[in-house]
Amino acid sequence: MTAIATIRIQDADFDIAQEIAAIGKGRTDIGAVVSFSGICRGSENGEPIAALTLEHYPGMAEAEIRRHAEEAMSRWPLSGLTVIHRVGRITPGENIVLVVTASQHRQAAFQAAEFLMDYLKSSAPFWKREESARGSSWIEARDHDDAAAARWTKS
Amino acid sequence: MTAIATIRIQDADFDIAQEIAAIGKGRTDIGAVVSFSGICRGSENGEPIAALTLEHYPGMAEAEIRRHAEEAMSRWPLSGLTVIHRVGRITPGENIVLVVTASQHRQAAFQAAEFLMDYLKSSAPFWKREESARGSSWIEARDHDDAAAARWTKS
Amino acid sequence: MKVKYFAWVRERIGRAEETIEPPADIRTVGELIDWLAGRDEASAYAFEKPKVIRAAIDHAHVKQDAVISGAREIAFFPPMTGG
Amino acid sequence: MKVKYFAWVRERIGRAEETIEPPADIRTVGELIDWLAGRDEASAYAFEKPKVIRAAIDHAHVKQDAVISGAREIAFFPPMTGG
Repeated sequence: MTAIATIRIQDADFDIAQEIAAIGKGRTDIGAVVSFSGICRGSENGEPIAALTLEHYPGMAEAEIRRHAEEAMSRWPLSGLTVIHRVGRITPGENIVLVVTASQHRQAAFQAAEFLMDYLKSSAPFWKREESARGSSWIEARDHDDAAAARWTKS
Repeated sequence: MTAIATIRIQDADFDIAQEIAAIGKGRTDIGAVVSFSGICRGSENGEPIAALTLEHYPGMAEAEIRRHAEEAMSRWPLSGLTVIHRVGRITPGENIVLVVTASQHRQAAFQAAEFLMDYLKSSAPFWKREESARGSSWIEARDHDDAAAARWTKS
Repeated sequence: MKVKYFAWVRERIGRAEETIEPPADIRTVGELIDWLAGRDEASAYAFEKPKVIRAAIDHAHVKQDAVISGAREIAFFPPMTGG
Repeated sequence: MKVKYFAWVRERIGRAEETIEPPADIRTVGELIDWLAGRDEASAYAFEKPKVIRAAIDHAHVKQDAVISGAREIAFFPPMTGG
Protein backbone atom coordinates (compact mmCIF):
# COMPACT_ATOMS: atom_id res chain seq x y z
CA MET A 1 0.00 0.00 0.00
CA THR A 2 1.47 3.30 -1.05
CA ALA A 3 2.08 5.99 1.51
CA ILE A 4 0.30 9.27 1.06
CA ALA A 5 1.65 12.53 2.41
CA THR A 6 -0.79 15.07 3.77
CA ILE A 7 0.65 18.56 3.87
CA ARG A 8 -1.17 21.62 5.10
CA ILE A 9 -0.19 25.19 5.88
CA GLN A 10 -2.97 26.91 7.76
CA ASP A 11 -3.90 29.64 10.22
CA ALA A 12 -6.17 27.36 12.24
CA ASP A 13 -5.03 25.08 15.01
CA PHE A 14 -4.92 21.33 14.36
CA ASP A 15 -6.18 18.35 16.31
CA ILE A 16 -3.33 15.91 16.95
CA ALA A 17 -5.66 13.02 17.81
CA GLN A 18 -7.62 13.52 14.61
CA GLU A 19 -4.45 13.54 12.52
CA ILE A 20 -3.12 10.39 14.21
CA ALA A 21 -6.48 8.68 13.71
CA ALA A 22 -6.63 9.75 10.05
CA ILE A 23 -3.23 8.24 9.28
CA GLY A 24 -4.26 4.83 10.61
CA LYS A 25 -7.85 4.79 9.44
CA GLY A 26 -8.91 1.51 7.86
CA ARG A 27 -5.42 0.03 7.95
CA THR A 28 -3.95 -2.80 10.02
CA ASP A 29 -0.42 -2.69 8.60
CA ILE A 30 0.77 0.12 10.86
CA GLY A 31 2.74 -0.87 13.95
CA ALA A 32 4.13 2.50 14.99
CA VAL A 33 2.90 6.07 14.89
CA VAL A 34 5.15 8.94 15.96
CA SER A 35 3.81 12.44 16.41
CA PHE A 36 5.83 15.56 17.02
CA SER A 37 4.10 18.74 18.01
CA GLY A 38 5.96 21.99 18.30
CA ILE A 39 4.41 24.40 20.77
CA CYS A 40 4.83 28.13 21.32
CA ARG A 41 6.78 28.57 24.56
CA GLY A 42 6.02 31.37 26.99
CA SER A 43 9.58 32.62 27.04
CA GLU A 44 12.67 32.71 24.87
CA ASN A 45 16.06 32.88 26.57
CA GLY A 46 14.40 33.68 29.88
CA GLU A 47 12.37 36.59 28.50
CA PRO A 48 8.56 36.29 28.51
CA ILE A 49 6.97 36.50 25.08
CA ALA A 50 3.39 37.49 24.28
CA ALA A 51 3.06 35.79 20.91
CA LEU A 52 4.81 34.58 17.79
CA THR A 53 3.83 35.55 14.27
CA LEU A 54 4.67 33.00 11.61
CA GLU A 55 5.21 34.17 8.02
CA HIS A 56 5.75 31.83 5.08
CA TYR A 57 6.43 31.87 1.35
CA PRO A 58 3.16 30.65 -0.15
CA GLY A 59 3.66 28.22 -2.98
CA MET A 60 7.30 27.54 -2.18
CA ALA A 61 6.59 26.34 1.37
CA GLU A 62 4.06 23.71 0.28
CA ALA A 63 6.24 22.53 -2.60
CA GLU A 64 9.37 22.30 -0.47
CA ILE A 65 7.64 20.43 2.33
CA ARG A 66 6.15 18.03 -0.21
CA ARG A 67 9.56 17.43 -1.73
CA HIS A 68 10.99 16.59 1.70
CA ALA A 69 7.98 14.43 2.57
CA GLU A 70 8.63 12.47 -0.62
CA GLU A 71 12.28 12.17 0.27
CA ALA A 72 11.28 10.80 3.69
CA MET A 73 8.97 8.27 2.04
CA SER A 74 11.76 7.13 -0.27
CA ARG A 75 14.27 6.79 2.59
CA TRP A 76 12.07 5.00 5.13
CA PRO A 77 9.24 2.47 4.69
CA LEU A 78 6.38 4.71 5.75
CA SER A 79 2.69 3.93 5.65
CA GLY A 80 1.64 7.53 6.11
CA LEU A 81 2.98 11.00 6.72
CA THR A 82 1.32 14.24 7.78
CA VAL A 83 2.90 17.69 8.10
CA ILE A 84 0.88 20.67 9.28
CA HIS A 85 2.51 24.05 9.80
CA ARG A 86 0.54 26.95 11.15
CA VAL A 87 1.08 30.55 10.12
CA GLY A 88 -0.19 33.81 11.59
CA ARG A 89 -0.25 34.85 15.24
CA ILE A 90 0.25 32.10 17.81
CA THR A 91 0.24 32.60 21.58
CA PRO A 92 2.15 30.63 24.25
CA GLY A 93 0.87 27.11 24.75
CA GLU A 94 -0.59 26.95 21.24
CA ASN A 95 0.54 24.46 18.60
CA ILE A 96 2.86 25.62 15.82
CA VAL A 97 3.74 22.52 13.85
CA LEU A 98 2.78 18.86 13.65
CA VAL A 99 4.54 15.93 12.04
CA VAL A 100 2.96 12.49 12.18
CA THR A 101 4.68 9.44 10.71
CA ALA A 102 3.33 5.91 10.53
CA SER A 103 5.23 2.75 9.69
CA GLN A 104 5.33 -0.95 10.34
CA HIS A 105 8.40 -0.38 12.47
CA ARG A 106 9.27 2.19 15.05
CA GLN A 107 12.74 3.18 13.85
CA ALA A 108 11.39 4.30 10.47
CA ALA A 109 8.63 6.34 12.10
CA PHE A 110 11.04 8.02 14.55
CA GLN A 111 13.73 8.76 11.98
CA ALA A 112 11.35 10.17 9.38
CA ALA A 113 9.73 12.45 11.97
CA GLU A 114 13.13 13.73 13.13
CA PHE A 115 14.29 14.24 9.55
CA LEU A 116 11.20 16.31 8.71
CA MET A 117 11.42 18.38 11.89
CA ASP A 118 15.12 19.11 11.30
CA TYR A 119 14.20 20.22 7.79
CA LEU A 120 11.28 22.40 8.94
CA LYS A 121 13.46 24.07 11.59
CA SER A 122 16.32 24.90 9.28
CA SER A 123 15.28 25.11 5.64
CA ALA A 124 11.53 25.44 5.12
CA PRO A 125 10.57 29.00 4.11
CA PHE A 126 8.95 30.11 7.35
CA TRP A 127 9.99 32.96 9.61
CA LYS A 128 9.06 33.67 13.22
CA ARG A 129 8.66 37.09 14.76
CA GLU A 130 8.22 37.33 18.51
CA GLU A 131 6.32 39.93 20.51
CA SER A 132 7.55 40.73 24.00
CA ALA A 133 7.55 43.66 26.42
CA ARG A 134 10.52 45.01 24.45
CA GLY A 135 8.52 45.08 21.22
CA SER A 136 8.56 42.85 18.21
CA SER A 137 11.61 41.22 16.66
CA TRP A 138 12.48 38.48 14.19
CA ILE A 139 13.88 35.31 15.73
CA GLU A 140 17.38 34.49 14.55
CA ALA A 141 18.26 31.17 13.00
CA ARG A 142 20.21 28.84 15.23
CA ASP A 143 23.38 27.11 14.08
CA HIS A 144 22.47 23.91 15.85
CA ASP A 145 19.32 23.58 13.75
CA ASP A 146 21.49 23.68 10.63
CA ALA A 147 23.77 21.08 12.19
CA ALA A 148 20.80 18.86 13.04
CA ALA A 149 19.57 19.07 9.45
CA ALA A 150 23.03 18.37 8.04
CA ARG A 151 23.18 14.92 9.65
CA TRP A 152 20.62 13.64 7.12
CA THR A 153 22.68 14.67 4.10
CA LYS A 154 23.79 11.69 2.09
CA SER A 155 27.54 11.75 1.69
CA MET B 1 9.96 22.86 37.23
CA THR B 2 10.57 19.21 37.94
CA ALA B 3 9.43 16.59 35.49
CA ILE B 4 6.92 14.03 36.66
CA ALA B 5 6.70 10.58 35.13
CA THR B 6 3.28 9.02 34.71
CA ILE B 7 3.44 5.24 34.37
CA ARG B 8 0.45 2.99 33.91
CA ILE B 9 -0.04 -0.66 33.05
CA GLN B 10 -3.65 -1.32 32.21
CA ASP B 11 -6.12 -3.48 30.31
CA ALA B 12 -8.06 -0.50 28.99
CA ASP B 13 -7.17 1.46 25.88
CA PHE B 14 -5.69 4.93 26.27
CA ASP B 15 -6.48 8.26 24.65
CA ILE B 16 -3.37 9.71 23.02
CA ALA B 17 -4.81 13.22 22.79
CA GLN B 18 -5.74 13.20 26.45
CA GLU B 19 -2.23 12.08 27.47
CA ILE B 20 -0.59 14.71 25.28
CA ALA B 21 -2.90 17.38 26.72
CA ALA B 22 -2.22 16.21 30.28
CA ILE B 23 1.54 16.53 29.88
CA GLY B 24 1.27 20.16 28.76
CA LYS B 25 -1.58 21.26 31.01
CA GLY B 26 -1.01 24.63 32.66
CA ARG B 27 2.56 24.93 31.40
CA THR B 28 4.13 27.26 28.85
CA ASP B 29 7.70 25.97 29.10
CA ILE B 30 7.17 23.05 26.72
CA GLY B 31 8.29 23.52 23.14
CA ALA B 32 8.16 19.94 21.89
CA VAL B 33 5.97 16.94 22.54
CA VAL B 34 6.75 13.58 20.97
CA SER B 35 4.29 10.71 21.15
CA PHE B 36 4.94 7.15 20.12
CA SER B 37 2.07 4.73 19.86
CA GLY B 38 2.63 1.07 19.18
CA ILE B 39 -0.29 -0.58 17.45
CA CYS B 40 -1.26 -4.23 16.99
CA ARG B 41 -0.67 -5.11 13.34
CA GLY B 42 -2.99 -7.39 11.41
CA SER B 43 -0.21 -9.70 10.31
CA GLU B 44 3.21 -10.88 11.41
CA ASN B 45 5.70 -12.00 8.76
CA GLY B 46 2.92 -12.08 6.18
CA GLU B 47 0.61 -14.27 8.26
CA PRO B 48 -2.73 -12.78 9.44
CA ILE B 49 -3.14 -12.63 13.19
CA ALA B 50 -6.42 -12.49 15.10
CA ALA B 51 -5.13 -10.95 18.31
CA LEU B 52 -2.21 -10.51 20.67
CA THR B 53 -2.30 -11.31 24.36
CA LEU B 54 0.10 -9.30 26.50
CA GLU B 55 1.32 -10.76 29.79
CA HIS B 56 3.46 -8.87 32.28
CA TYR B 57 5.22 -9.33 35.60
CA PRO B 58 3.13 -7.22 38.00
CA GLY B 59 5.23 -5.24 40.42
CA MET B 60 8.46 -5.68 38.49
CA ALA B 61 7.09 -4.15 35.28
CA GLU B 62 5.99 -0.91 36.96
CA ALA B 63 9.22 -0.64 38.97
CA GLU B 64 11.43 -1.28 35.96
CA ILE B 65 9.59 1.19 33.74
CA ARG B 66 9.81 3.80 36.48
CA ARG B 67 13.54 3.21 36.84
CA HIS B 68 14.01 3.74 33.09
CA ALA B 69 11.72 6.77 33.10
CA GLU B 70 13.92 8.26 35.81
CA GLU B 71 17.01 7.45 33.83
CA ALA B 72 15.47 9.22 30.82
CA MET B 73 14.72 12.28 32.97
CA SER B 74 18.29 12.36 34.24
CA ARG B 75 19.77 12.05 30.73
CA TRP B 76 17.56 14.55 28.91
CA PRO B 77 15.97 17.82 30.06
CA LEU B 78 12.36 16.66 30.07
CA SER B 79 9.32 18.58 31.26
CA GLY B 80 7.12 15.50 31.36
CA LEU B 81 7.04 11.83 30.53
CA THR B 82 4.19 9.33 30.21
CA VAL B 83 4.42 5.59 29.59
CA ILE B 84 1.30 3.47 29.26
CA HIS B 85 1.52 -0.23 28.44
CA ARG B 86 -1.58 -2.29 27.89
CA VAL B 87 -1.90 -5.94 28.91
CA GLY B 88 -4.51 -8.56 28.08
CA ARG B 89 -6.05 -9.33 24.69
CA ILE B 90 -5.53 -6.75 21.95
CA THR B 91 -6.88 -7.02 18.40
CA PRO B 92 -5.37 -5.62 15.17
CA GLY B 93 -5.56 -1.84 14.92
CA GLU B 94 -5.72 -1.41 18.69
CA ASN B 95 -3.11 0.46 20.69
CA ILE B 96 -0.53 -1.52 22.68
CA VAL B 97 1.85 1.04 24.13
CA LEU B 98 2.21 4.81 24.42
CA VAL B 99 5.22 6.94 25.25
CA VAL B 100 4.83 10.71 25.43
CA THR B 101 7.79 12.98 26.14
CA ALA B 102 7.77 16.75 26.55
CA SER B 103 10.72 19.09 26.60
CA GLN B 104 11.77 22.60 25.75
CA HIS B 105 13.68 21.20 22.79
CA ARG B 106 12.84 18.61 20.21
CA GLN B 107 16.02 16.53 20.33
CA ALA B 108 15.51 15.71 24.02
CA ALA B 109 11.89 14.73 23.43
CA PHE B 110 12.76 12.52 20.44
CA GLN B 111 15.72 10.82 22.10
CA ALA B 112 13.95 10.11 25.37
CA ALA B 113 10.98 8.58 23.53
CA GLU B 114 13.26 6.35 21.45
CA PHE B 115 15.26 5.32 24.51
CA LEU B 116 12.10 4.29 26.35
CA MET B 117 10.66 2.42 23.38
CA ASP B 118 13.92 0.53 22.85
CA TYR B 119 13.84 -0.40 26.52
CA LEU B 120 10.19 -1.48 26.43
CA LYS B 121 10.78 -3.62 23.33
CA SER B 122 13.81 -5.45 24.68
CA SER B 123 13.93 -5.48 28.48
CA ALA B 124 10.63 -4.64 30.15
CA PRO B 125 8.98 -7.77 31.58
CA PHE B 126 6.16 -8.14 29.05
CA TRP B 127 5.48 -11.05 26.74
CA LYS B 128 3.31 -11.24 23.63
CA ARG B 129 1.39 -14.26 22.47
CA GLU B 130 -0.26 -14.17 19.06
CA GLU B 131 -3.40 -15.93 17.89
CA SER B 132 -3.64 -16.90 14.24
CA ALA B 133 -5.30 -19.53 12.09
CA ARG B 134 -2.44 -21.86 13.11
CA GLY B 135 -3.28 -21.49 16.80
CA SER B 136 -1.61 -19.53 19.53
CA SER B 137 2.14 -19.02 19.94
CA TRP B 138 4.56 -16.82 21.88
CA ILE B 139 6.34 -14.17 19.83
CA GLU B 140 10.10 -14.59 19.83
CA ALA B 141 12.43 -11.82 20.89
CA ARG B 142 14.21 -10.09 18.05
CA ASP B 143 17.94 -9.50 18.07
CA HIS B 144 17.58 -6.09 16.49
CA ASP B 145 15.51 -4.91 19.45
CA ASP B 146 18.41 -5.85 21.75
CA ALA B 147 20.78 -4.04 19.41
CA ALA B 148 18.55 -0.95 19.43
CA ALA B 149 18.49 -0.94 23.23
CA ALA B 150 22.25 -1.42 23.47
CA ARG B 151 22.99 1.88 21.70
CA TRP B 152 21.89 3.76 24.84
CA THR B 153 24.35 2.00 27.12
CA LYS B 154 26.91 4.39 28.50
CA SER B 155 30.38 3.16 27.74
CA MET C 1 11.33 -18.74 48.70
CA LYS C 2 8.65 -17.88 46.20
CA VAL C 3 9.23 -18.66 42.52
CA LYS C 4 7.21 -17.13 39.69
CA TYR C 5 6.98 -18.15 36.05
CA PHE C 6 5.85 -16.14 33.05
CA ALA C 7 4.82 -16.70 29.43
CA TRP C 8 5.83 -20.10 28.01
CA VAL C 9 7.90 -20.98 31.08
CA ARG C 10 4.68 -20.69 33.11
CA GLU C 11 2.68 -22.66 30.53
CA ARG C 12 5.21 -25.48 30.34
CA ILE C 13 5.55 -25.83 34.11
CA GLY C 14 1.77 -25.60 34.47
CA ARG C 15 1.69 -23.09 37.32
CA ALA C 16 2.28 -19.37 37.76
CA GLU C 17 4.05 -19.56 41.12
CA GLU C 18 5.06 -21.87 43.91
CA THR C 19 7.01 -21.85 47.14
CA ILE C 20 10.16 -23.95 47.07
CA GLU C 21 12.82 -25.01 49.53
CA PRO C 22 15.92 -25.86 47.53
CA PRO C 23 18.77 -27.70 49.28
CA ALA C 24 21.45 -25.53 50.89
CA ASP C 25 24.04 -26.39 48.22
CA ILE C 26 21.96 -24.63 45.52
CA ARG C 27 23.61 -21.22 45.57
CA THR C 28 23.09 -19.55 42.18
CA VAL C 29 20.24 -18.93 39.79
CA GLY C 30 21.83 -21.34 37.34
CA GLU C 31 22.05 -24.08 39.95
CA LEU C 32 18.42 -23.41 40.90
CA ILE C 33 17.37 -23.84 37.27
CA ASP C 34 19.14 -27.21 37.12
CA TRP C 35 17.54 -28.30 40.38
CA LEU C 36 14.05 -27.19 39.25
CA ALA C 37 14.52 -28.90 35.86
CA GLY C 38 15.33 -32.16 37.64
CA ARG C 39 12.07 -32.30 39.53
CA ASP C 40 9.65 -33.51 36.87
CA GLU C 41 9.03 -33.73 33.14
CA ALA C 42 7.12 -30.45 32.89
CA SER C 43 9.93 -28.54 34.61
CA ALA C 44 12.54 -30.30 32.48
CA TYR C 45 10.65 -29.14 29.38
CA ALA C 46 10.37 -25.54 30.66
CA PHE C 47 14.10 -25.34 31.36
CA GLU C 48 15.34 -27.51 28.48
CA LYS C 49 17.34 -24.59 27.08
CA PRO C 50 18.63 -22.94 30.26
CA LYS C 51 20.57 -20.25 28.35
CA VAL C 52 17.35 -18.86 26.91
CA ILE C 53 15.76 -18.45 30.36
CA ARG C 54 15.83 -14.96 31.92
CA ALA C 55 15.70 -14.51 35.69
CA ALA C 56 14.88 -11.78 38.18
CA ILE C 57 15.49 -11.70 41.93
CA ASP C 58 13.12 -9.45 43.85
CA HIS C 59 12.08 -7.63 40.66
CA ALA C 60 15.60 -6.99 39.37
CA HIS C 61 17.05 -8.71 36.32
CA VAL C 62 19.97 -10.99 37.25
CA LYS C 63 22.38 -13.26 35.42
CA GLN C 64 22.50 -16.96 36.10
CA ASP C 65 25.58 -16.66 38.28
CA ALA C 66 23.66 -14.44 40.72
CA VAL C 67 23.53 -15.77 44.28
CA ILE C 68 20.03 -16.64 45.48
CA SER C 69 20.57 -16.46 49.25
CA GLY C 70 18.31 -13.83 50.80
CA ALA C 71 15.97 -13.75 47.79
CA ARG C 72 12.29 -13.46 48.60
CA GLU C 73 11.03 -13.91 45.04
CA ILE C 74 12.77 -15.40 42.04
CA ALA C 75 11.14 -15.24 38.62
CA PHE C 76 11.89 -17.16 35.42
CA PHE C 77 10.70 -16.10 31.99
CA PRO C 78 11.58 -16.03 28.28
CA PRO C 79 13.25 -13.05 26.61
CA MET C 80 10.93 -10.06 26.82
CA THR C 81 8.76 -9.06 23.85
CA GLY C 82 6.79 -6.04 25.06
CA GLY C 83 6.35 -2.61 23.57
CA MET D 1 10.85 39.49 -13.44
CA LYS D 2 8.96 39.39 -10.20
CA VAL D 3 10.85 39.76 -6.93
CA LYS D 4 9.42 38.81 -3.54
CA TYR D 5 10.67 39.68 -0.07
CA PHE D 6 9.95 37.98 3.24
CA ALA D 7 10.34 38.65 6.98
CA TRP D 8 12.76 41.48 7.80
CA VAL D 9 13.93 41.81 4.21
CA ARG D 10 10.32 42.66 3.31
CA GLU D 11 9.97 45.02 6.27
CA ARG D 12 13.19 46.88 5.52
CA ILE D 13 12.42 47.29 1.82
CA GLY D 14 8.86 48.26 2.65
CA ARG D 15 7.12 46.09 0.10
CA ALA D 16 6.32 42.40 -0.32
CA GLU D 17 6.93 42.20 -4.04
CA GLU D 18 7.70 44.18 -7.13
CA THR D 19 8.46 43.74 -10.81
CA ILE D 20 11.96 44.71 -11.81
CA GLU D 21 13.92 45.00 -15.01
CA PRO D 22 17.59 44.72 -14.13
CA PRO D 23 20.19 45.63 -16.76
CA ALA D 24 21.39 42.82 -18.99
CA ASP D 25 24.81 42.67 -17.29
CA ILE D 26 23.23 41.52 -14.00
CA ARG D 27 23.63 37.79 -14.38
CA THR D 28 23.67 36.18 -10.93
CA VAL D 29 21.64 36.38 -7.74
CA GLY D 30 24.60 38.03 -6.01
CA GLU D 31 24.84 40.68 -8.72
CA LEU D 32 21.10 41.27 -8.49
CA ILE D 33 21.41 41.82 -4.72
CA ASP D 34 24.11 44.43 -5.30
CA TRP D 35 22.01 46.13 -7.96
CA LEU D 36 18.88 46.14 -5.75
CA ALA D 37 20.88 47.45 -2.77
CA GLY D 38 22.11 50.34 -4.88
CA ARG D 39 18.63 51.62 -5.70
CA ASP D 40 17.68 53.40 -2.46
CA GLU D 41 18.34 53.61 1.25
CA ALA D 42 15.65 51.08 2.25
CA SER D 43 17.04 48.48 -0.15
CA ALA D 44 20.59 49.21 0.97
CA TYR D 45 19.48 48.55 4.56
CA ALA D 46 17.70 45.31 3.62
CA PHE D 47 20.77 43.98 1.81
CA GLU D 48 23.45 45.50 4.05
CA LYS D 49 24.75 42.02 4.92
CA PRO D 50 24.40 40.22 1.59
CA LYS D 51 25.90 36.96 2.94
CA VAL D 52 23.00 36.59 5.36
CA ILE D 53 20.40 36.85 2.61
CA ARG D 54 18.88 33.64 1.29
CA ALA D 55 17.44 33.44 -2.21
CA ALA D 56 15.08 31.25 -4.20
CA ILE D 57 14.44 31.15 -7.93
CA ASP D 58 11.01 29.88 -8.92
CA HIS D 59 10.49 28.33 -5.47
CA ALA D 60 13.84 26.52 -5.29
CA HIS D 61 16.63 27.56 -2.94
CA VAL D 62 19.67 28.83 -4.83
CA LYS D 63 23.12 30.13 -3.96
CA GLN D 64 24.19 33.63 -4.84
CA ASP D 65 26.19 32.45 -7.83
CA ALA D 66 23.01 31.09 -9.44
CA VAL D 67 22.21 32.56 -12.84
CA ILE D 68 18.97 34.56 -12.96
CA SER D 69 18.25 34.39 -16.68
CA GLY D 70 14.90 32.72 -17.32
CA ALA D 71 13.72 33.24 -13.74
CA ARG D 72 10.07 34.17 -13.38
CA GLU D 73 10.18 34.82 -9.64
CA ILE D 74 13.15 35.53 -7.40
CA ALA D 75 12.69 35.72 -3.63
CA PHE D 76 14.95 37.15 -0.95
CA PHE D 77 14.62 36.36 2.75
CA PRO D 78 16.53 35.81 6.00
CA PRO D 79 17.63 32.38 7.23
CA MET D 80 14.53 30.29 7.92
CA THR D 81 13.19 29.88 11.44
CA GLY D 82 10.11 27.70 11.09
CA GLY D 83 9.10 24.51 12.84
